[in-house]
Amino acid sequence: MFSRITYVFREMWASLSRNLTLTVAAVITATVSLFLSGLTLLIQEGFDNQLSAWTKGVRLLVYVDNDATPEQLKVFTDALTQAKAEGTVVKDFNYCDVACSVDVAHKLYAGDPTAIELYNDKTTPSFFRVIPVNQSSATQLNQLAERLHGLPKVNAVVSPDQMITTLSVLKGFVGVRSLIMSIVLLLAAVLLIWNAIRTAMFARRREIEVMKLVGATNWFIRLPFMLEGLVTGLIGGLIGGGALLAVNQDWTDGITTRFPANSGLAAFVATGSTPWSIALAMVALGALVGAIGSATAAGRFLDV
Amino acid sequence: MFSRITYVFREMWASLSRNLTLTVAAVITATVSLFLSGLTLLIQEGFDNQLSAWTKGVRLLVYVDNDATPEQLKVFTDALTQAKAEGTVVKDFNYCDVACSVDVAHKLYAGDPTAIELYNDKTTPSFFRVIPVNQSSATQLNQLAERLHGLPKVNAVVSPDQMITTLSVLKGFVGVRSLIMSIVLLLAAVLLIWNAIRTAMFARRREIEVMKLVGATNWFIRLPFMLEGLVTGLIGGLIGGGALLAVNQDWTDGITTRFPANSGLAAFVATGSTPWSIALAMVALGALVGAIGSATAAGRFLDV
Amino acid sequence: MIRIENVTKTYSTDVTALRDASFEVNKAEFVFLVGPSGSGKSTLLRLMSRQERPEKGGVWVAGRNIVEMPNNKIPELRRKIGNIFQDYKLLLNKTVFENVAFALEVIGKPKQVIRQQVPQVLEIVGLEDKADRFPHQLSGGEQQRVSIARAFVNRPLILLADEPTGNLDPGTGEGIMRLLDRINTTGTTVVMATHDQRIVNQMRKRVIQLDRGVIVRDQHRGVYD
Amino acid sequence: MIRIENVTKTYSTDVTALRDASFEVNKAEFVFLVGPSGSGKSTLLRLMSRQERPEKGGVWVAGRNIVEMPNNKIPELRRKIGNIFQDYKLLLNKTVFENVAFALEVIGKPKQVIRQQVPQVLEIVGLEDKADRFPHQLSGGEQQRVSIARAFVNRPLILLADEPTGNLDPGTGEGIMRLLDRINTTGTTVVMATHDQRIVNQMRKRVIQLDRGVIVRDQHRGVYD
Ligand SMILES: Nc1ncnc2c1ncn2[C@@H]1O[C@H](COP(=O)(O)OP(=O)(O)OP(=O)(O)O)[C@@H](O)[C@H]1O
Ligand SMILES: Nc1ncnc2c1ncn2[C@@H]1O[C@H](COP(=O)(O)OP(=O)(O)OP(=O)(O)O)[C@@H](O)[C@H]1O
Ligand SMILES: [Mg+2]
Ligand SMILES: [Mg+2]
Repeated sequence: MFSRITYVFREMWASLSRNLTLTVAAVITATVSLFLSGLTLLIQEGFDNQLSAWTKGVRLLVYVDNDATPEQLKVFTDALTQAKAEGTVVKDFNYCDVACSVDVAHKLYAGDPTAIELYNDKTTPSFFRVIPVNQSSATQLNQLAERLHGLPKVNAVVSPDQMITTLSVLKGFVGVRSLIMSIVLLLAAVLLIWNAIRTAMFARRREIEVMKLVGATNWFIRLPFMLEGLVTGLIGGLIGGGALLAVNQDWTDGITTRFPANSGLAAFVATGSTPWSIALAMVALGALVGAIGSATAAGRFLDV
Repeated sequence: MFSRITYVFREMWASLSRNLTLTVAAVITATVSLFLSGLTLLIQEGFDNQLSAWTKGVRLLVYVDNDATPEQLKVFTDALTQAKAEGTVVKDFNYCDVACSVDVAHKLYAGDPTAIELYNDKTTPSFFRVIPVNQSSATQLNQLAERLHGLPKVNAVVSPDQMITTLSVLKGFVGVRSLIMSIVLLLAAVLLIWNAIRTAMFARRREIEVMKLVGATNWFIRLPFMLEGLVTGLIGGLIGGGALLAVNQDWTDGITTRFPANSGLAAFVATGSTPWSIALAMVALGALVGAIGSATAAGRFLDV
Repeated sequence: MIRIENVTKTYSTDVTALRDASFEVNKAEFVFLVGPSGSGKSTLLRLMSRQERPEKGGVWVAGRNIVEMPNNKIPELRRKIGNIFQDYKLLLNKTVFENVAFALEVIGKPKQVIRQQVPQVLEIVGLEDKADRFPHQLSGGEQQRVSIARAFVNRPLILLADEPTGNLDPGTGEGIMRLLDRINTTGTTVVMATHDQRIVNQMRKRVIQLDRGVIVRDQHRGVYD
Repeated sequence: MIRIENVTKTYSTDVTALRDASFEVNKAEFVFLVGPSGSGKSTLLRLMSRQERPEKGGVWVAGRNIVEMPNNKIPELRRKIGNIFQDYKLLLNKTVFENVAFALEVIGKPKQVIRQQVPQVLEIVGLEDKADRFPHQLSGGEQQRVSIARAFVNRPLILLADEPTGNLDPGTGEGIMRLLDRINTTGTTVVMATHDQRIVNQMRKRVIQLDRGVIVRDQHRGVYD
């Protein structure tokens, strides 16, 4: 049994090194494709985190003219209470009257005497603060903002930044396309591994023929080749996963040092164990790709 | 002569189709790598356009407290005149006194009575408008802004958006990394084409041996293989270049329809004939890669 | 040991290589297959190790009909048979020693058995000093002897030899024949296809003659023609 | 036509395959190379078409010393020589017709010449009805005949034949020998390595005998031994 195992590994290694360039090409393609797949996932994760960071801080501020009557204010309260009861967009709301609003402004511009002078109970409008439900989308918030804008005495509705919409669209655009690209490359990787195995077997078809003629079993013949494909895919997965972690580290570092502090990209990172899970998934995917490629390739040439 | 040409093409075709999976894998890898290279160039172009669009509109506004004396204002005028004389950052500047500033504010908030009320000659600071030299970088502008901020009676310096800095850094970050990735893939493509040719020649080494023994010249033997590599690279270049144009079209369309009008990405496109030039360069690069791969591969096996 | 019963073999090219052939070979018998080029000798040998399957008839080897044998039993069958091929079928990237050892290795023989038996058998075929050569570093006849060594390193029950002396000079050829004879006397059944008139006439063994796929003569202690 | 002068050939494995060999073959001569397996016959033939280069000595073919010939002149030399290889060297993915046509195609012969000459030569070796077969669909002897056909379809000045009858039954072998004789009488120089005692004795041509790389006999109208 032991001699069989050494046989399998020796043969695998011989075949790997004999086909060196093809193996290297297969590894590179597997690496890049797995790296791209992982990167797609990481970028998606970054988008998600950035979006939720932006969305989480979102407050819809509805500024109401100071001369609004209590009846007019009640229209707002009613509309928002109803929306809150529906529960899809509005999670909660509260009213900040003129005194409260001046207070907020003075806190906000604490260091700026001119601004503090500017905001007095004449000039500062009161406002409703609307806290959206966590899962509510940017579109829904925009719709709500428009509805509220239609009410009387509204001075301004400050809605979530259009940046959020832009980012969502960008996420979809980039995500779908990089996914397609990585799938195409993954396909190329399967094909290449399939091919490396087929080439290896083709180059050794005489050997295989002789092995069969002297009574070797099909599994004995097949094993080194299958292992070869598995190892090729695995190496690709390891390098690709490693590169992924490195680039992720690089980016995460860059977020805090390279970019201006206030660049608004601070949340555009995958956090915690996510990069590791993705990298591990890539290693597993590499092994799977290798196994699939080599198993299908090794199936041929072996009809006794 | 004619029979030679048909021979070369017939043999090339036979070899291409016999090695189908390897050829397909080589084409895919060439395609994706060329596509990525092109995409890198396109993205760089987009960054450049976006950056220059943003930089073009930049004005440095230096707000001065209303109680500044003419002597204090002269300090500003002197500093800016000097900077203008140096010519590296400041192209021109002018002073907008309180009346002018109120006027500007009223124009800006024409539709907003509250705001108009807010901006009167008590509350509105006068300002210097600094027009930067076209080529001046974001860093230079920021330095100037800081210098001016140090002067007495400065209320605020509104400097070019930090977004520009962010974008520049992003350009560098994305650019270098996608370039590396596409170069790695390009290497894989060369390797694969080299390999496809080597495999083709290896599979036919008996044939080559016999050809040599019956008196075929080396060029006669080599030509079909070299053509095969060239065609592989060329096909990769054509598909990659085509995909590049398609994605570019898709993105450019998306800029105006898919993203919110005000997303700030309107300039993030490559314009005019640039995408075409890049796509053509990719086709040429593909052919070059194929030629290099096959020429080096065909050099082997051919020592008489 | 081997029984061929009404075997007809037709190739895809509409060539009938064998037509209704029947004969039996006993244990420890020595049989020459003779006949002109293309008469079906190699085909007959290939049928006996299931490299081909006949359209009609049965092929019994060591008591089992191998025509209907499932694929996963074939390796077992082949381990009982030593094959000497007309075109040697040596592995070009292995040395002489490795080529012979290979036949033991793939059927799972332990290292020490290999280290012992391979040099023995190389000495028998006169190649002990060429164990480290690669096939392309050997003359045609030397390659043929490697293929002979490989075929019986495994001490098979049956030895199927396709022109084992085709590329040997008379002297070396006679050596090989003495060897096959010795193997035969230890109980191994030998079936050998040959064109070598001299050898057949010298050995005086059973001769089965083929002509265009038909057995035209089956003679004990026969001559070439 | 061919002149071998003090040729010594040593292989990388420290085997001296030829030692100080000298002889001359005239135009239209017929020479048998004989000797035991491994004595250097194939090596000698390979030297004549520059498949190998000697360490010492000169090899003149058609008036030129081919030892120092630059690589780009080799194709021209080989077009003057027909080679029959001990291991046939057929192209497995080409039919019989294509294998023979190939030799004309690669040296740029036009289509109509190919269409005319290939069937002619296939008829001569008795394979006219097997033109569309692939090599694996042929018996050993049939493959050998394809390689013979390919070697002289080009009507070469010199024919180098390495055991062209090794896998042929005596009948077919005699046919091939008559053919080589006929080719020889039209002015082609023939050098043939062989083990076939009967053929050498029948033909009564010049015999050069090798033993371990040394020419031990050079006899006109000689016999095998
Ligand atoms: N795979 C095949 N496909 C088609 N025809 C074949 C195949 N193998 C052999 N033949 C044909 O079958 C016939 C018998 O072939 P076989 O190889 O058995 O002859 P043989 O007696 O061994 O000849 P030789 O002495 O020349 O080796 C021949 O006519 C040959 O052309
Ligand atoms: N490429 C090579 N490398 C090393 N040694 C070689 C090589 N080719 C031949 N030899 C050795 O040179 C000697 C002569 O070989 P050659 O093939 O010329 O013999 P031969 O007379 O043709 O024999 P045969 O009749 O068996 O074909 C042999 O001992 C052989 O082992
Ligand atoms: Mg045969
Ligand atoms: Mg020889």
